[in-house]
Amino acid sequence: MHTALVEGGQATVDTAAQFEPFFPGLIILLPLIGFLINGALALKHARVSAAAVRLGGELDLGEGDHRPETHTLPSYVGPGVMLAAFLIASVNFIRMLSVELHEPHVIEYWTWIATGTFTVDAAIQLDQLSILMTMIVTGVGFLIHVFSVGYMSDDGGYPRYFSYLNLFIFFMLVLVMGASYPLMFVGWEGVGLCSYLLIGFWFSDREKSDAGKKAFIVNRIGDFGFLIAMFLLFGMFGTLDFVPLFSEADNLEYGGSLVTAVTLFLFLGAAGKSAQIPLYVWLPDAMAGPTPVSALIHAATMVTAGVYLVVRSSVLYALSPIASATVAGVGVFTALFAATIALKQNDIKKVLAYSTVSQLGYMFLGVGVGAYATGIFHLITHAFFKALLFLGAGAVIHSMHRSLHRTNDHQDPQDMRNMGGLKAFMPITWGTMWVATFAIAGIWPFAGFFSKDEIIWQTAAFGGAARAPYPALYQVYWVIALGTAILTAFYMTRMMVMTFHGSNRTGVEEAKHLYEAPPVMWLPLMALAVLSVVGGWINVPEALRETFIGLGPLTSEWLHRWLEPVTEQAHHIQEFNLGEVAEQAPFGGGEVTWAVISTVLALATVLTSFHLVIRKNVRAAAEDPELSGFSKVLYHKWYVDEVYDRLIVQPLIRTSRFCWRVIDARVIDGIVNGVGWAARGVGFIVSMFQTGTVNTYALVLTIGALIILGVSVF
Amino acid sequence: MTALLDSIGYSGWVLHTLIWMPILGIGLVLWADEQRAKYVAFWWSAVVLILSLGLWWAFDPTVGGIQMESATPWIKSWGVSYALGIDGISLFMVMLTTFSASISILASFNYIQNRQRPFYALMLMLEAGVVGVFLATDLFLFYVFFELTLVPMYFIVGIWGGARRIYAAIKFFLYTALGSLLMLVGILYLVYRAKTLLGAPTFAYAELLQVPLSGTEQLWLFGAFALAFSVKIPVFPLHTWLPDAHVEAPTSGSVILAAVLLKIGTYGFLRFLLPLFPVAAQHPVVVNTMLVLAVIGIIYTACVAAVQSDAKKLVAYTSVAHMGFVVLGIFALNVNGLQGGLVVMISHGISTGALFLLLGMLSERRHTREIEEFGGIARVAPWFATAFVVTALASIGLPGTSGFVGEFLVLLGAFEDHKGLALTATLGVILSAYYMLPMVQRIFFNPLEKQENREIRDLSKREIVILAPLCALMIWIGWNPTPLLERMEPSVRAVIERVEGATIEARARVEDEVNEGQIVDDGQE
Amino acid sequence: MINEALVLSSLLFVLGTFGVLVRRNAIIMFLCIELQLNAVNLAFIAFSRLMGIDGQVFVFFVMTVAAAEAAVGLAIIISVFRHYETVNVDNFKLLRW
Amino acid sequence: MIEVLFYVFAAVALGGALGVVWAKSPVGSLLYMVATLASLACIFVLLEAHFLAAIQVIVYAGAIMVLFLFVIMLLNLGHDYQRDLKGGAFALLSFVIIGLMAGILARQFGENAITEPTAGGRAIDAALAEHGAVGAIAQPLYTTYVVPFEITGILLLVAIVGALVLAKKSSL
Repeated sequence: MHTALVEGGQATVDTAAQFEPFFPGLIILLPLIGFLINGALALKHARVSAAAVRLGGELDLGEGDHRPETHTLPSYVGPGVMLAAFLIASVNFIRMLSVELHEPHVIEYWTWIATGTFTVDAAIQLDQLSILMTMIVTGVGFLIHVFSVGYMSDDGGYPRYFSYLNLFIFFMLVLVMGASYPLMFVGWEGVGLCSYLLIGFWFSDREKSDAGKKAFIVNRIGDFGFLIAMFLLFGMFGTLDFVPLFSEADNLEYGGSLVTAVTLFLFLGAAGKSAQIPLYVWLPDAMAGPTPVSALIHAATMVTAGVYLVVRSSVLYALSPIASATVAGVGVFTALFAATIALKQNDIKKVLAYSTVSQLGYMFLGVGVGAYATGIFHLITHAFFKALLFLGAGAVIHSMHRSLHRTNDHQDPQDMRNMGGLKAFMPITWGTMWVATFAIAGIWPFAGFFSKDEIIWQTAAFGGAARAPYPALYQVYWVIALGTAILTAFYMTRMMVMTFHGSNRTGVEEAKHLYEAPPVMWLPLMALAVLSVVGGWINVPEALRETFIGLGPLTSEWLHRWLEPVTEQAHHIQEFNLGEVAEQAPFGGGEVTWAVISTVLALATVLTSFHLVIRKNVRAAAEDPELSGFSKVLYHKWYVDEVYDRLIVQPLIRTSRFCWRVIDARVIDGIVNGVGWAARGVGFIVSMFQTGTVNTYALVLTIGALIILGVSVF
Repeated sequence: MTALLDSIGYSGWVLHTLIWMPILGIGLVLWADEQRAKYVAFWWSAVVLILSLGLWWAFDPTVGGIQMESATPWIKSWGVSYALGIDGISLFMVMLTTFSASISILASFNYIQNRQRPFYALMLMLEAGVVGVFLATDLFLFYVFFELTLVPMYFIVGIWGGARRIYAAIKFFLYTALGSLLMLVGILYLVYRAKTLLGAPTFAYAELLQVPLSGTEQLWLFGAFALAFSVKIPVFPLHTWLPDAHVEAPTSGSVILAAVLLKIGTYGFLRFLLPLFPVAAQHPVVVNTMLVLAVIGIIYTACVAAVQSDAKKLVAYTSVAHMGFVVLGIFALNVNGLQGGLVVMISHGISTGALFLLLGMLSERRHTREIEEFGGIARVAPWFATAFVVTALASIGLPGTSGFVGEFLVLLGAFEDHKGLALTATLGVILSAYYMLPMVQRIFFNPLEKQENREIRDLSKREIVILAPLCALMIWIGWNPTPLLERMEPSVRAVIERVEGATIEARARVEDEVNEGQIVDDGQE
Repeated sequence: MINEALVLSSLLFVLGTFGVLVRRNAIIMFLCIELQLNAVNLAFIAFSRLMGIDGQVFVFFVMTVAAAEAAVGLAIIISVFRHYETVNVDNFKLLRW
Repeated sequence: MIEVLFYVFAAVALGGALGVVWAKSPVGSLLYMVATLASLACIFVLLEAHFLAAIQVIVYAGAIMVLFLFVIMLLNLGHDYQRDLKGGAFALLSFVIIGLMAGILARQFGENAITEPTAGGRAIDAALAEHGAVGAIAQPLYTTYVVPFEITGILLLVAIVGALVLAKKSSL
């Protein structure tokens, strides 16, 4: 299974022990096994339920122990493999902690594709970045699997759900552990596939099915960029394996057009997967999937793959100031744009979706200003608090759904205007979600504060670097990022207030059926809440070290130091070409100053908006008047979907129809059939000579003979 | 395994057996009674398939040239011989043929209800013909088999087809025959040149390779051959026979058509066009014409496919797009492109074949192919839906399936010298999702509204037996294509070396001639 | 004299041809064909003065074939006549589809 | 002397040929044809093809023409005096064509006068001297051309059967 590193380093006097991986292949293999088992169960179950559907009904699942094994086994298999994978990943992580690993540890399993000139192995790469991502994916994944056991328990497609979820984890692990771009691409498209399947999990609903399709197609636009980038890279380096590729990247010219093209195309891929402008449109629609899916795929893991891609390719991005500025710019504008839309959404999941888009924008801003570790830092904290928010929302929706279902009410269980005052019914959910809200708003000492603040600070610092490429641009970015932080605090508070505070708007009868989620659901919430608090402490900025009592010195800049082997090459390039980053923000003030300013601002916003929203008389969805003016534009998401439909989708369909009905059917087939008709026409004319009279034939024959005679004589 | 095969002298007789066994089977099928004919045909073709599987081990992957050669004089005065041989290019085509022949015969059990004996006899004849095309190393023999494949296909479409079967059959026949006649003229010219050089006419492939041709001659001959093969592939704009033929053909006809008949065209490019006319094949005008047509084919047919209302027609159009990738790979003229092209050929054979099978099963149940008629079928036929989704994903080239490996290599190869075109072709990746997913959604997802759809049965055991190996192959090739790639590499390399071996001097000569206005490009007429 | 015989042969042949072209009576057309054959025979014999006895052997064959042809051709005419009650070729356009 | 005889017979042959084309009644045509054949037989003699001359008279004039006559009588066409010549543009075109043909052929054969004796003529004379009229033609016929000869025999057999089948009243 694992081939140890063979370079004879053990015997040397160097104290740095060799890193010995602990069955790393199992981390990937376990979810696959889970997928196979759950998949088999799902197929088995599907036949049974299909028979019921054919008879015109639905399959009755029964309750508790009476349920068939297809509905009990996945509860153990699904989370079980995740826990095992997480534990193995942890062992590897701990082993890596104890050694100094400078080079990625690559384990080859088999030759995947090998032609004469191009070879890529099925190989995994263990380094600080991939092991960290693996930990997040399996850890958060495990929690969400556990949550799903409760959330999906009454669903007919229970085993199918877990098989998809396991398959997703498998592909996600391939994505983060793959040792080459093509292998990463396998995971990249694989997670897209699972996302497609899970968004359209309830495929009998046309809208949900559409949403899945949209996600897949938009993702494919991004994948197009990824593919082109790979082709360009292969042209430049002759290999697509990370280790040799990055070690040769040093020889590239700084700011070269080729490297800029590569990085921009890669970013197109990243924008597709991570829902950045202009390809973000699929993510809000993706909320059609089950809520734990939104938490796992569309918040914590898959959508952050773009950030991972940029960090993985940090060497290339560092070489291209244009691409980096683009990444940062797209990121920060997406952050602002999505935040504005989130202000006016009423669907609890839509708010979270746009908030995710916005936070992803922050991450791209971070990696765009060369703060690769910081981008990953925000990725991690975001995974914690956003997963928590989604799961909390899931708990709310679960409760709402059950209540509405039992009272035969056909209102939308996800519309916040129908909620209100849920704090009384769901205290644990309420509490944990507030933790997450503080975290996302960036309030000290919650996780989000450290990561988000550092991104904003790094933007300022990068713009102020000695030879920064576009200093003014970065100052604009910095201001927008600060402003968006305030918007974030506002819309999150609005969401919390509309959901949990104020008067209850569900209706009297419905309110009787509102309960707190079962332990299998709130335990993951608690775990994530803890992580949302302490998650930020792994990377306390140097400047805040002293202010952070106790733990500060211990964990100061830990993540930066941990990721140093991965990012140092990029940092060297950056420092060499741009010089030292600034110590002061554009309007003066150091890191500490602005950290204080931003946390105070965030806290103030939370408090103000809490009071603003709670006083506002929110009405239930059915009675809510139509919006007008700018609010309507925001509510309708700036009409971007409509614009895309008009400018891209409809013209494409029209062109396609034109190609088919005119070019294919008229022009080409017209020519083909025309040739046929011409042949018939000629035949008709010639047939006139076929009089049937022997003499005529004889005459023609004689003329022929005469011609031959004439030719042979003269 | 190799030792076992050696002990029975496998490589000595297998190639002949693969051609003559099906022909023998024709007699058996016609002799059997009407109800048993299908079983006879299936088991007979299964035996052929098993015999062909031995090639996997008997084939020597280190040899680039043609192996297991044998030649018997046939018409001595013309230099025609019955000569067979196999190399890394034809190996997989032969196996694909025997495989898809068995599968499609098995898939016809319910579909073909009347005149069963002649149907299965024609299927076996088709199998023999296609295997012959891939194995012949004599141009005369090749041409005979090439034309022989037309006849059974013509009847299969024309007799057991749908409503417009006559139109489709004749269109198919005329399109192909027209192209192949020009090729015959080309072959005869080549033989004539061989006669002036060697003193005696010869149709042997190896000897024709030695005939030195001027640049002008090569371009003309290239045009004649390319037209014949381009119709077969089909290359845009010669593709309009394909949707009609596919839509009207019975399921098994579509499967064979997609899986192997189209491959004859690209195989012809690899086997004859590039090695015989290397100077013409790398003439920039020729290369660019073919590449541009391939890219147009990819983009254009993908768009056209997306707006089809008939599911079978949709898949037929996607065939054109996939074959565009193959042509793109071939005219990338490097190892990656050619190998990718071959993998796309295999993968397309499997996945599109499977799509046609599935659609056939669907229309057997519902007696319609209109996409709008379906909806929500995944609920009543979950296994069916699973098989379809897996196949569709392989067809659009999702990584981890066979489609990806081929398309990736093709594009990688094409990108080396033709960045703009390859970039445009990569758009096909997006478009493939644009045509395939809506179809999957409209058939299998969405609400289950129609009562007829509610009564659709899930896969039967026989259907599972048909589909399981196909799905397994798609995924296996997707994750481990190396055994395939390493077997084809030496042969592909030989083709490349042959093309590049045509000296720069010769290339310059052609360019001079073109500049003097003596010839015009005729890569496509 | 060989030249003269050849010229005579040409004239006879041409006359035979003319007969085939313009007569409508099937039997006479047939007769004209015999005339053409005879013209050819004459040419053969004339050439045999140049080339040797083989020409005469050929004439022998031509005569045999002519006899066979006459037999079959006349039989056809008889069966056609039975059907159409005429031997005028304008009245039976069998060659037209 | 021989020249004169040749021209006389040639004139008769041509006249007969014209008669074949022009005669109204089939029987008339037939009789003109017999005249042509007979004079051609004489010309054969002049060209030293004695055996063929004999056969011409016996087989052609004797057998085949009688067969024609039988058929004419059988079909009762003997009194059919209607003109069956095609007229108008068709006849004119035919005339032009055969005129051209005659011109080309006559010109071709007329030039390069050949004077006897030639090699072929000497060989025939020698063969005639050695084997006699019949033997001269029998010699090659049964040696060099024995296979075509046999095939001709089969052809005749087939013709007999064919003629029987075709002419029989009821179909088989």
